[in-house]
Amino acid sequence: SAKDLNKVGISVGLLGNPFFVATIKGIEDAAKKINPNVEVTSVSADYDLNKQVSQVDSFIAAGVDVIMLNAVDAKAIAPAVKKAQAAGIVVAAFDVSAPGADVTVMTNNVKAGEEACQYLVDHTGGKGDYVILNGPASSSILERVQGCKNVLAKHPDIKILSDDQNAEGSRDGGLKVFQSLLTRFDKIDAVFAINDPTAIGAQLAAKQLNRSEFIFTAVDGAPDIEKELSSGTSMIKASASQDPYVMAGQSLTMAADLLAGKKPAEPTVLLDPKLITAENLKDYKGWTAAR
Amino acid sequence: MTAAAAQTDMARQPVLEMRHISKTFGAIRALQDVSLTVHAGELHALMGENGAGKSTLMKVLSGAYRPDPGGEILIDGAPSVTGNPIKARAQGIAVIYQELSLAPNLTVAQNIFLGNEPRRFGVVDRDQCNRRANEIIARLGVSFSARALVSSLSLGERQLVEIARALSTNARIIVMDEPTTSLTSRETDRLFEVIATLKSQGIAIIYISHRMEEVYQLADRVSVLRDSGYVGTLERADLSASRLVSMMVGRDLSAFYKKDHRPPDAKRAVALSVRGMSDGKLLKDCSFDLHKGEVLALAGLVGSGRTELARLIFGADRHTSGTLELDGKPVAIGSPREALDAGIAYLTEDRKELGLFLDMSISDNISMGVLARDARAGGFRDFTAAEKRAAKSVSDLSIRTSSVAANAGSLSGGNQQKVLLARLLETDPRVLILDEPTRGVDVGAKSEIYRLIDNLANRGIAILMISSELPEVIGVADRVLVMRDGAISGEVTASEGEPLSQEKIMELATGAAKG
Amino acid sequence: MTDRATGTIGTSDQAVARSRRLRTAFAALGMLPVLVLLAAGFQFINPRFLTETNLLIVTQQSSINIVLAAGMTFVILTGGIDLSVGSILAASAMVAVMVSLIPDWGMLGVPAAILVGLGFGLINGLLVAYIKLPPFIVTLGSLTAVRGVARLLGQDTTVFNSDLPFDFIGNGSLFGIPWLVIIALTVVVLSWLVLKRTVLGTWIYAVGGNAEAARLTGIKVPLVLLFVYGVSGLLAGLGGAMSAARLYAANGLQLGQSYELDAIAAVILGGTSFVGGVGSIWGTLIGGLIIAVLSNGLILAGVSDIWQYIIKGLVIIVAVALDRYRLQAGART
Amino acid sequence: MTDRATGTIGTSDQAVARSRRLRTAFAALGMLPVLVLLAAGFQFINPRFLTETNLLIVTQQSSINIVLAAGMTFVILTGGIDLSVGSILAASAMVAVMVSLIPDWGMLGVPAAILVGLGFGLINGLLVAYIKLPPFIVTLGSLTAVRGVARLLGQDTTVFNSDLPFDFIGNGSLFGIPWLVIIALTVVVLSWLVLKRTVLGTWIYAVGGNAEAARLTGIKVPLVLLFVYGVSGLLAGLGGAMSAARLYAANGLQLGQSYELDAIAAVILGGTSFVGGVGSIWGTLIGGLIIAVLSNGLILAGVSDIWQYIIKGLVIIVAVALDRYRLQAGART
Ligand SMILES: Nc1ncnc2c1ncn2[C@@H]1O[C@H](COP(=O)(O)OP(=O)(O)OP(=O)(O)O)[C@@H](O)[C@H]1O
Ligand SMILES: Nc1ncnc2c1ncn2[C@@H]1O[C@H](COP(=O)(O)OP(=O)(O)OP(=O)(O)O)[C@@H](O)[C@H]1O
Ligand SMILES: [Mg+2]
Ligand SMILES: [Mg+2]
Repeated sequence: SAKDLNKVGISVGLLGNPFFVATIKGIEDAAKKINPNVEVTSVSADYDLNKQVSQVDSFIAAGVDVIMLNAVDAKAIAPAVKKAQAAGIVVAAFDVSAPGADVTVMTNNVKAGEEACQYLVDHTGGKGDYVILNGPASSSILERVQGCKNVLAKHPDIKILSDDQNAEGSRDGGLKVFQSLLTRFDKIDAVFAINDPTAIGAQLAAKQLNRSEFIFTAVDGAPDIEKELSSGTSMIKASASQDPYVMAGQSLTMAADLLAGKKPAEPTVLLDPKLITAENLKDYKGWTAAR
Repeated sequence: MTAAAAQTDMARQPVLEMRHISKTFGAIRALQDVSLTVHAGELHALMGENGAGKSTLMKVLSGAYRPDPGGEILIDGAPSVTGNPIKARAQGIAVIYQELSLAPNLTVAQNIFLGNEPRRFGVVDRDQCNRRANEIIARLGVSFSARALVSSLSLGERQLVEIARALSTNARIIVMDEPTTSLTSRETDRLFEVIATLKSQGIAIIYISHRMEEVYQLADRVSVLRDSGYVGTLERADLSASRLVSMMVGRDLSAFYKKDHRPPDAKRAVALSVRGMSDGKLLKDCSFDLHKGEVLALAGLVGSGRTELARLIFGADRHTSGTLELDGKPVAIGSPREALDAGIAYLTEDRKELGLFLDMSISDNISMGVLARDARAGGFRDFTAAEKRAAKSVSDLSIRTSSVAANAGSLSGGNQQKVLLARLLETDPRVLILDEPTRGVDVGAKSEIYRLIDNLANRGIAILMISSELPEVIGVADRVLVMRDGAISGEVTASEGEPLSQEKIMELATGAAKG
Repeated sequence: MTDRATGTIGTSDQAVARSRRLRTAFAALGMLPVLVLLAAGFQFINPRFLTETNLLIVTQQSSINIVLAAGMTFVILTGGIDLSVGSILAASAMVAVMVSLIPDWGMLGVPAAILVGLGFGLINGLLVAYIKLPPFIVTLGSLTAVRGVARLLGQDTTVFNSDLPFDFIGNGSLFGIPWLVIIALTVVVLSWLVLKRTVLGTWIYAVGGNAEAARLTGIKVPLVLLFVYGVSGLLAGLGGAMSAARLYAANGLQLGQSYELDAIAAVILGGTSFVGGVGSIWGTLIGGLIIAVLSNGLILAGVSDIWQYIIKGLVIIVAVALDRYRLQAGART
Repeated sequence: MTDRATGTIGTSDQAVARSRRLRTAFAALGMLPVLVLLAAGFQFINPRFLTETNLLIVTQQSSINIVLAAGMTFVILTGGIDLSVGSILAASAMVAVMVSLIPDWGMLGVPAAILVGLGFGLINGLLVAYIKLPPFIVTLGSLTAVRGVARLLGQDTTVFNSDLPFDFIGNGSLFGIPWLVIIALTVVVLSWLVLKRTVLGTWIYAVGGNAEAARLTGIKVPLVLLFVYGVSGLLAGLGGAMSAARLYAANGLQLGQSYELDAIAAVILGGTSFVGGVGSIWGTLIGGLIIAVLSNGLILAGVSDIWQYIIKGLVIIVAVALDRYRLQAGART
């Protein structure tokens, strides 16, 4: 029973995040390639599961063909996925897995954490005092922290000073929390921030307090981190980049294929992050690059 | 007055003319084609029953309300803008409102100059503010400072602040809407002196009052409103009680003060015995007995602590020492609920702030104290009982309203007071404390309230009546206690054939020892 | 003479009572015209709006907010406010799911959630009524503290139960009407009964109208306050159970964030006054529906998320302005 | 006799004034004991708390909230509320960064942000003062709508400028004192001057104390309201510029989320009454510092994020309860 792609509904965790703006662009572009008259509606769940479930309900009522889902909660979204599928809608997950989704494309967040922290380990000689700047407990952030800890655990000379402070994944939070952590700890060797804004905010705190004995790595590859890395003077040394545009676009293409009756070979695709540094930056496309 | 003088008087340009003023609020017609002429230097009294429209007329004058089209206001013969308080003030109109219009969080001086502050470079000149305020309130002979917060003043003192504000604007027309309701005689006398001075300076005064004796004493002319309309104007020479009352009420009021109940003798049982009440602040060791079927008045100056004492007895405030006995048995009262359960009811002096639920119906207001009593199973209300009760109260106390479903806020002052009284009576009190029961109430309603007090006493209810109106105290009470500075300074009783002595009460209240 | 007078009063009494009832009905309807207008507009843009399925979705989506807003109506009628409902909802939902995991006793999740909500509500109430702290501060404090408790309960993870024994509440229907909707309507009707038909309800209005006068009339004001905050907490707890039943899961951090604003908006849109003493639960129902219709209708109309924010904000303001204008026009005639 | 009387009034007047000033000072200090207690406690747990560096960090972290709270004090003094400050801050910060990117004219970002804030504030004020809509609804509406505008400005991306021409505001110091702190203190002092020394200030208190009385004395109440909402918006705009200068970036959706609650909490902790007419700007300053000390101190003490929520909530409640108790004890003596 092949169907055309006429209407697409997108629900993402938080639309104000440039990452998700790039995913939406990826989806829109991919959808337009398939059907130039496609109608795409994107909404933000603001990390509220109730809201996301309501949005899925509304998409069902609006009669969309595909729901592009960036799950607020990787486990608890299951019933909503089931309901949408029962209404004959293809559910495609991106960035975060959703149980039972027809297709899933996401970054390997564990690997992202591993690569970012491996960089730290390599540049601190496998020892020293580490700080993990944590964020709101979502599955991708938990996985990044997990990946980082996997690496650090292999080195007994590494001590984690703090890993339970929530910097809210924002510049503001990174600045505030790291200011206080700098006061608390005299010497820090390396800092892993769960995303780019947190790292940039934390670096602002360090500059203000004239501390520079440490290096940062982060995850994302956002436009502002590109600028940081290219400056050459940054304490932020690397970011495990994701490609939201490609990731979301790929998810939609797979969903459209399914709609058209073509089963994908592998319903779940894990995209590997790419560690960007000042050296390899020129090869990096970036989220906002025209495609 | 010579004929010639009278003629120049007539020919003189009136300082204020209000012509064909009507005012409607939704379906309510508060004023209908009222006209009023006031001359410089005269005291023009405005009388009428509660709800006749006096305050509304003055609010139209002050610009607080805009009159319905067709009405006009002339100042010195020239039409003036209506509905603009600032313009009105600029033209020399000052109003002392019936409902006090002060900001309680500001000082006396700030309130006096509110909207009219003396300033230097946009900054309030506080020294000048306080100095001038002190000058003005010194003229009124008050005891509080210009820097006191208004919230710390008693009702009476706040009234004086309003008067001071009117004086501060150098107005040519001053409206006083029941200015003496919370003043005692000393302050009232003081106010009358000020009024005399103002008149001699050519300032016109419109004076609203329900107190006949004040009007006789002060008024040059009296205009009467009834049922939102203008009835007529009497010259001072034509003033007589019967004419005034019949103009206001449309009927004859004989036997204004009525004492049918038997004054208690020594053998009559004590209903309430108060011993050594203190509150750690103002009140010191107050003790007295109140007999069954007795009307005991509590007199004193503003701030002497009468309200405080009543609130302590009622459990509204905490006492630091003292005991109560009801019918000879000691009772411990810690809250109004306990007082009501014990059979003590209290009528507050401030019906708007502390008494009524203005947004609720008259029926709800009347039944509020006894809701739990006539609830059905499951706490459901018996609305029929409430409505019956309200209808009965409305006819018993002749509360003037279109419906018991109307909001209490839509009633005039006197009728609001009756609603409060009705609520108290529903609780079947054995002891009734009435704090200024006739404050702001018109003659007709007053005489009805006196009759009611008399009937209640006849039924054996013990009544403690706080009042600042001496004629009322003398006319209604069997016995008078006088308070001064938080203590009971003495008792005045009527001896054989001789009525209660006004002089004695004043002596005790002011502490002026007479040789 | 007296008879006639009484007679007259009687008749005009009925007339006034009738016109008053009409006016209260009109005032209670209040925002109904706005709701109808919105619905008509959305239907015009997308004919799927007024389908049975979609209307069920809208009512279902509004149900939790309406339950919270019903509790909020009690609180705001006394002149207070309860900012903690979102956090209480999260904590109760956590408890509901966690209890549901107990073998054989899973159904206890619902009463457990309600009790937890009631408990937090009563703590709010005690602090407001007896320690006499300002409601805003008390519930702002518990907004934060209870959120912490909710996170602590699940150690910041999502708890879930795909075999939730009481999932019919969130996903089942009775005669085609979702249980969520039935519960919300029941709460509204019960609230109406309490507020308008019982002694306690009259006391609530009295406390909101004039707390000091209520005390002097012998009403136990602190008990009334304790009750309203208790009800608000209890209904937030019920909301938590509803949310858990709908989602088969709960998360202490994310669930219920800023739900208090939606609940308050529903109450105020419904015409209940912040000052206390004036308002009705029916208004709250309509206010809640307006908010849900806006969210659903804008998605159906294909409006982008950014513009949804702007339009929602403007509609809230315009709706209240329209209402103000309508009331004034009514007063003028 | 007259002389003596005047003399007496004069003397008692001074005495009253002195005791009043003492009492107001005490009331304004209000929460100062709580602040001192908190600081002492944190110093005991971690001796780094009371170092110069850390104190500068705390004051810096509180500066934006204090600026918002100063505006909020004006609004709450008139009995209103402004929920939109967080959204206005976000929109202004977006404008600040976007304007800063204009070559050579980058410094205009600061006045542009302030003007944008003022504009939104005046719109709030117009709706409250002239259309007479309830402040809660108006600012709840603009909380949502202005948030939408902020997002629209940047099309939902983060705008940033690592060469921000006015970054000294966010990261520079003057004689060792961060500019952020200097700005916050200046705002507080100016607010104090306006509120306590000018005619307008008296009017603001009067409107909050008794709006009807204010109207009857000829005060143009709508103008006063327009002014306070304008000030609140303007200061939110300033806060936006400060935030942009601090972060070199702005994001329309994430920035300033629920800042309004922190600002309101600072005002209420500082002893300003929701009813209007009572309160002082110094209290707000202390309230803002308490909130910042809590956030910073708990991190220094190594308390986990979850427990920070719980402790913060409880401290807010306990602080107000202590204050209540202290006032009562004071009244008794
Ligand atoms: N704002 C208003 N809205 C509706 N009705 C009003 C309003 N103000 C006054 N009224 C009505 O207008 C009538 C006249 O009221 P007003 O206050 O002028 O009486 P009054 O003569 O001053 O009485 P009192 O002696 O009791 O003060 C009353 O029936 C009152 O209920
Ligand atoms: N709420 C209050 N706060 C501060 N002071 C008050 C308060 N209530 C009363 N007072 C003061 O207590 C004193 C006694 O007031 P109270 O009302 O008991 O006097 P009263 O004899 O009943 O006078 P009135 O005729 O005004 O009712 C007054 O000086 C008053 O200023
Ligand atoms: Mg009057
Ligand atoms: Mg008194």
